[in-house]
Amino acid sequence: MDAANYLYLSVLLFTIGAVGVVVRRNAIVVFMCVELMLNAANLAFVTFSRINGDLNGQVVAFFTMVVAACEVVVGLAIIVTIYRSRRSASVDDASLLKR
Amino acid sequence: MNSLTLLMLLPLIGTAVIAALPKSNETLTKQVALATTVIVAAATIAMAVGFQRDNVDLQFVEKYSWIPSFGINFSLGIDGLSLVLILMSTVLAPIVVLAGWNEAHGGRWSVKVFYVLILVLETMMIGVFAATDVFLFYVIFEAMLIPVYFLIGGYGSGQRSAAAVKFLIYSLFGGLLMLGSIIALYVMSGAQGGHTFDLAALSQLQMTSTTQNVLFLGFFIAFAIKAPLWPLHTWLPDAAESATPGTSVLLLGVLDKVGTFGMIRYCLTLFPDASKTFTPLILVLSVISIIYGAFLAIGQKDLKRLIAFTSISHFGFITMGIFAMTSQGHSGATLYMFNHGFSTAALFLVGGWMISRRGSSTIADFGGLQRVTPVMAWSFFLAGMSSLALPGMSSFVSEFLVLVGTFTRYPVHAAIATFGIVLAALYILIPVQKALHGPTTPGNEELSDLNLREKIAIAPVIAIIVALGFYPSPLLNVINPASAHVIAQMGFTDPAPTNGDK
Amino acid sequence: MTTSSSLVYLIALPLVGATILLLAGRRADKWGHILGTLMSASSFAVGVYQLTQMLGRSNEARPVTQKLFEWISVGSFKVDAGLMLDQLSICFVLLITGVGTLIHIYSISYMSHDHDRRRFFAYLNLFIAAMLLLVLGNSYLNLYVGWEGVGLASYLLIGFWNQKPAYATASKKAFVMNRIGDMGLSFAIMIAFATLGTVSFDGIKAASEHASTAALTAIGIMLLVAATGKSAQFPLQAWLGDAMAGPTPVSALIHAATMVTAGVYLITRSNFIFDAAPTAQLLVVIVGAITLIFGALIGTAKDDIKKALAASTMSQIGYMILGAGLGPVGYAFAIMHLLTHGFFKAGMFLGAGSVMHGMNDEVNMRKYGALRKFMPITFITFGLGYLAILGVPPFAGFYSKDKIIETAFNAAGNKGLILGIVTLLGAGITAFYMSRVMILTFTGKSRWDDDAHPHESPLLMWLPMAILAIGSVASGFLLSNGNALVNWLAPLFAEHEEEAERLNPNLVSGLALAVVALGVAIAFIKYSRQEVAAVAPEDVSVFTKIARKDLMQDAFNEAVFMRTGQALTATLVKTDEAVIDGAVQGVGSMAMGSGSVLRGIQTGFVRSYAALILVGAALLIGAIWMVTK
Amino acid sequence: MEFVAPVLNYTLLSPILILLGGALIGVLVEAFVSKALRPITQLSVTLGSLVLALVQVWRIHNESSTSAAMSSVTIDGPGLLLQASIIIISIISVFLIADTEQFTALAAALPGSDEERHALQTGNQVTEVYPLTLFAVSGMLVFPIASDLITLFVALEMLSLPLYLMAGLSRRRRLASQESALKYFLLGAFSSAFFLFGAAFIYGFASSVTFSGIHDAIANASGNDVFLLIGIAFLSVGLLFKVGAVPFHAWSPDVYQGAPTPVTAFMAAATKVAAFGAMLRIFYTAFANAEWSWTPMLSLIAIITMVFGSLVAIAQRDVKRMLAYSSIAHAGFLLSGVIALNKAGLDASIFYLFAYGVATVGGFAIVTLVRDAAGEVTDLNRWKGLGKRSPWVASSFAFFLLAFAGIPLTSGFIGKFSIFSAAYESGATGVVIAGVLSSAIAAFFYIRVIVLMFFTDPIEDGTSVEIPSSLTQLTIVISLLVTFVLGVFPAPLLNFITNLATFLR
Repeated sequence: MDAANYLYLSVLLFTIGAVGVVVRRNAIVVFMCVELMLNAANLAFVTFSRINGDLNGQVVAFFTMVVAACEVVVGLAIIVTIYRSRRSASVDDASLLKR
Repeated sequence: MNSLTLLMLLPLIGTAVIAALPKSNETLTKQVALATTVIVAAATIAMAVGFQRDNVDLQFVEKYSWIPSFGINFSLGIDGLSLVLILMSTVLAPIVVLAGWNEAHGGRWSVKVFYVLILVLETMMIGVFAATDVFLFYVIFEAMLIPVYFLIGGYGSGQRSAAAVKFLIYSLFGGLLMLGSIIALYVMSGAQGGHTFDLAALSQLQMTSTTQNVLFLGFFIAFAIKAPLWPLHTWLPDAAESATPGTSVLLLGVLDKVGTFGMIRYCLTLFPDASKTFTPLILVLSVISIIYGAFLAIGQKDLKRLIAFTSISHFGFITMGIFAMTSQGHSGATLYMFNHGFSTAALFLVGGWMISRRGSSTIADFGGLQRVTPVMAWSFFLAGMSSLALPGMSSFVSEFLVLVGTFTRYPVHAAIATFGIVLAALYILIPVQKALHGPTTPGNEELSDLNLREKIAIAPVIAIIVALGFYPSPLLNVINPASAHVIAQMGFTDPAPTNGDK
Repeated sequence: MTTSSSLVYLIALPLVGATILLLAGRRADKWGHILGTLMSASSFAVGVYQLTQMLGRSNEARPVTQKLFEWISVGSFKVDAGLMLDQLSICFVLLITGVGTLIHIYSISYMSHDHDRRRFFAYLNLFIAAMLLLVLGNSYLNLYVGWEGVGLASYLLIGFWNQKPAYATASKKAFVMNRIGDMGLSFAIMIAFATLGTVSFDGIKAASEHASTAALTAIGIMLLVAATGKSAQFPLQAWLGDAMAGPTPVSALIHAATMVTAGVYLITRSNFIFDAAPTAQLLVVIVGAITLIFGALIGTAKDDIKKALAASTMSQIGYMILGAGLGPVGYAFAIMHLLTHGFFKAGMFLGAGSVMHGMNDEVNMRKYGALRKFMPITFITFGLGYLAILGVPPFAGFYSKDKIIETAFNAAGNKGLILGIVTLLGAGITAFYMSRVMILTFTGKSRWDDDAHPHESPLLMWLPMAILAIGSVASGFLLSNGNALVNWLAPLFAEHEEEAERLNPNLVSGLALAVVALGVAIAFIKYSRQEVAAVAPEDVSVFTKIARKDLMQDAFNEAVFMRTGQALTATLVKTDEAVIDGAVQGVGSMAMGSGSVLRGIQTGFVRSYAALILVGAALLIGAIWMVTK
Repeated sequence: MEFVAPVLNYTLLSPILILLGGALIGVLVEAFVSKALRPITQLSVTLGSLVLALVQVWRIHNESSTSAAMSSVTIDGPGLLLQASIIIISIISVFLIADTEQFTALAAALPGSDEERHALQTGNQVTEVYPLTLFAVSGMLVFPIASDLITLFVALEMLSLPLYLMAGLSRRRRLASQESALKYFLLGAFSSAFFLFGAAFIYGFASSVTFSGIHDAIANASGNDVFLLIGIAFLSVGLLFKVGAVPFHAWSPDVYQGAPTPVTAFMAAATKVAAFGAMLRIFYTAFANAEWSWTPMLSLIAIITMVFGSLVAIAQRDVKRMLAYSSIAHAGFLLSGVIALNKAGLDASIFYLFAYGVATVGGFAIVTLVRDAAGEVTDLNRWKGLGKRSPWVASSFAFFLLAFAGIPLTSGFIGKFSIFSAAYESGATGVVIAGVLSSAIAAFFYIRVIVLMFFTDPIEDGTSVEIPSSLTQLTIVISLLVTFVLGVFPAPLLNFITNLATFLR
């Protein structure tokens, strides 16, 4: 089937992720939306690598997974600390800094 | 030959010495400052003697590469115009120091800081007139604001910080517009054979009339703010009201001249065509400044503000003379810059003494000073007479030259401007009557007359005013060739007598 | 042209005097007045020496010049500090220094009680110097310097007692109104330079040959404006009355004998311009005519002796201006009247001064009366001056004034008729108000305040009066004997043929005398026959009320110029603060405002930031989209 | 298909390797050295590796190669200059970081909890900030020399992740600090997702991830333009986020305020250099020929950024936020150097980045000095009369502000002038005009601070000025010197840059 469809899919995923980041309050969920966007990008890479018949795209995908993993480590660390001190994982509660 | 650099270094050396002095010893600080300024003045006079009058080229030229990658040089040189203005600045400096002996005490910071600022400012005053590299000029033009800003805000009175900020913002704004034009010039010079900031080279640039007009405005607005030309003048009264008399003298006497100087040295040289295009507008603004400034001076209740507005009127004359493009108008304007320096100095210094003695700058608080403090009253009166351009005072020569020079080409403008001399009589005589004449108002009986120091300070100013009134040739001989050169470069010749067949 | 190196001393001597006296300060109080008088006297001596020299030369060689140095020279605008003494200026030199010296002497005693006498003499010297510069300058610009110089001196002297606010105001008024005149002069100079390319008398005289009438008319009118300012002519005459605030010797010297006549000098000096500009000349005549009636009328209503005399001065100068306006025929007579007037009016002012001196500075004539017995000398000298101004033969005024009336009649067309009648009328009114002064002051019953102890003035005061009195008797005869003055001045003025005499001179004199007699008679009936109230009666004709108010001239100026000026100033001051500075401040606060509004974007909610990033992404896409499509 | 074993040129990569090594040692130190010796050891390790790296950079400063790491990084003049700037800035920032007062004793502990108090009392101060710094720096060194999309992305994360953590380490106002960490992290991740997505599309267009490949692809416009354009747009999101351009700036005021001031200094200065370095490289090399497409976009952003930054800064009441907005405005000015797309623009940008970075560190160094019992005082109203309390500190801060405002005789002016003239030369007149005008607005709030410090009388509220530690003093002095010298004698550095700075494709 036409590889372009995978592109559409990735765009769709990306959009879902982006919207999710904006609409969801729970930090964890927001973060997962970001991960979704990253994976959408990965999908795009792989698709293009298929379309262009060039392996680099797939290599990138691997790199991205690793990086994403690192992000999870750091991210969860931060989110957990916040949660412990605030007793809430809602990103809207953390709004001391403004204006 | 690097006498100009040396001249610029002298005050800095003084600054270093003062910085080394202990904070406690204020008298010594003042003495060092005075000595430095006197030496600088002497050096300048020595230079003036060595100046070849009839040589219209730049003299005492020197040039050191500064930022080669932008084609920027530290290059200095003076012609008649710059010489006259540098002379004025350096002669005024010691007078200001001596006259304002105790000005520094009301300040936020130590006496040391005050004189450091003054001396640094003097270096820049010399540099700004001597620079022949546009970038160098701009750098000093902007950097000068800082010491003045601290002088006003730190040692002034009343709403000093507000006034200082207003002054700084106004000037910075103008300066940035100028920066825009300078950048454009720089880029153009790059396109036309090598990046440079050399004034002479830049004046050769080819540009479309539109570009020229826009860039001209960039420069002119900056200068019109400095020189205050209506309607960009509103910072001046506030600044003058808040600054110490000495600072006001340097501000109105010297710094504002940078504006009119710039109009001649940069606007006319770099953008001759644009200058011609805008001449009608500028002349109208000048005439408005003359009349408007005079009326507002009449309307003032505060002595310092009054003096400030008289200056606005006078700057109107100077600008008018510059753009009248006749040798009389031009020489007159240049001479006017010099004379205005001294007559304003006289007004501010004596006014300052009156105010510090009375503890108020409201004209109504004075009265009958002529009976109480005759010498002070007389000094103020003479200063006033020179401000209203009484024949026999130097300012008369310049004002009349401007008028006559303008009249030959723009009769109407000159005619309206001439009404200024009646208004001048009013704005001087009203304060004279209120402050010096009439019965001695309560609170003034005990005022002390000028002391020796103050007499020594004011004497040379009045002497210069009167001497040049009767014998202006020494200056005119220096100025004339320079102005004639400019007029010729602009491609103008004085209108010939019409014998009335108009 | 002859050159002389001694002209400068004429000016230098009094100038040095003034400088010394001002700089020396109180140290000079002891001898200040002596020095001042000496300086003036020595200047007079130089003047006399110059006269003798001049007499020794032929007509053409009489004018002498002296170039001191190059004053201003820019492009084609060249003005030397140069002096020129010719037949015309010598008359003024002698009048100024002569009468000046006398008044110095008079003042020694008159001001003896004032502890600022030294300063007074300094000012007097300053005035002499400035006035001499005015008449000696060889170009309009040099004249201008003197012109404003005398203005300054007059300002200082009027305001000599400026601790009195009214006096200070008077001096300011004088200076400002003079400045308006000066403006005319500077216009004249500018036009002259723009059109003729020079400002020196000789240069303009030469150039005026081939200059357009338009230009010359313009210059002429501007000169006339200048003259009206300095000589208190209509419409700039209002300051003269108030100028009487100055000490009486000042009024005698400046506001009677010399400075106020500068206008006449200016016009006579510029004869070559006016002769070529009929319109301007006509205006001169009209101004003169109006003023001479105007002044005379004011004179009839004044109770203040000095103001009455001032009014009369105004009117007499009107005569001179009118004379000068009549062209070549008139110039000489104008000058002659100027000289004789210098004597008798100065004399009368000094007389008035001596009266005030005796009546502890009372100026209201209604409080005088019967002073004849107490001040005989004053009475006599004043009386001689009185006869002179009336034009009773053989007193000075007869010769000078009648000549003007005559010439006025002889002027061509209705102009002549009108002018003639006006001048006659003027003579009549003059006779009336001068007699009024005479009667109120010296005759009738005494109406003094109780503390008044009238007494004759000391020698130093009456001697000058006496000398001036002699002048007012003899000067007229001497000057007109064999047309002495006319011939003396002739070389300066254009040739002119005798016009046909409309009336026979004797008839004119007869008429004049008749009118004068009438005037005297009315005055006699009105003030000698019936009682004079010690306080000015209020139940008087509207006319009198107006006349007392200087014919509403001040009221008019105040309403039209002062009020509007003040209103304008006030509005401008407000505009500056509100509109212009307001705009500047507005920009500032606008930036501030928008700043704090945009701040709102920073809600502190991370999700809104993310939304912002989305918007940004859209923005970028959009931007790229725009350029590609 | 067969893989070729990668060949690495270790000399050219040595600076990065040294720093990574240092970071690892730091981790070990954290684990094994006694708490008494830890801080000093960490400090010396960090400074040592930084200095060593700097020396290395100097030794290779004339080298240039595309094959240092299989064409995934390009060592060339601009790259080395930027690396040098980053290292220098890092060194003076580390002087500030050395002040343990600023950092929480135990990041893991709850704010105000017993273990935190206990850790404080026993002086059990963890110092993981040093290795984090080194990791971040090494990421920053890779960012501007990365020459394919993979390396670029990895470098981006490499420099970001440590920063996320460092933002949360403040000892005082920990909640705010953690919040700033969270915001920074979430938004950072969000934007890097955009970045990656953009990268994907560019790859889709060029079927190559190397800049040279992309460049060639654009040159002979094979492939689908739309991919390229979307790619550029999304990639820019990531980069513009890092440089803090409007409207991707929202994180910076909050993070600048919340993070411990030394970290803020480091972040504000070094990150800008790295991010702009990367931006310059990718737009000057990869996208150079697609200029028509992105110049308008960046110009638009640049203008918005300048104006917005300057305007909002006026309304700030907190000194750190004020500096944050000022840095936003400066990001706008710097963008005009990217837009210029000419040699002059490149030189100017590098000079500007260095000058601005140093001045920024200096500025924040001053901020660390103004304190009261509860720690730093960043409320501007409490800075009133600072000039009276301690004239030197106030004057230095004033000098830095004047440099930010671009007043002549400071490095800021030279930078502004050169970058604007470069932009004008490339015909970006609009940007230049906007720049000039917004500098006028900007001047306004810098001056307001000066007025506060010098022309208003102090209020006695316990605000005092700390006697700076010798290291902090060092930072301030160095920054002052650099700012002044570059303002008066910029010629040597400018020449150095001009001779070196040419991108290698």
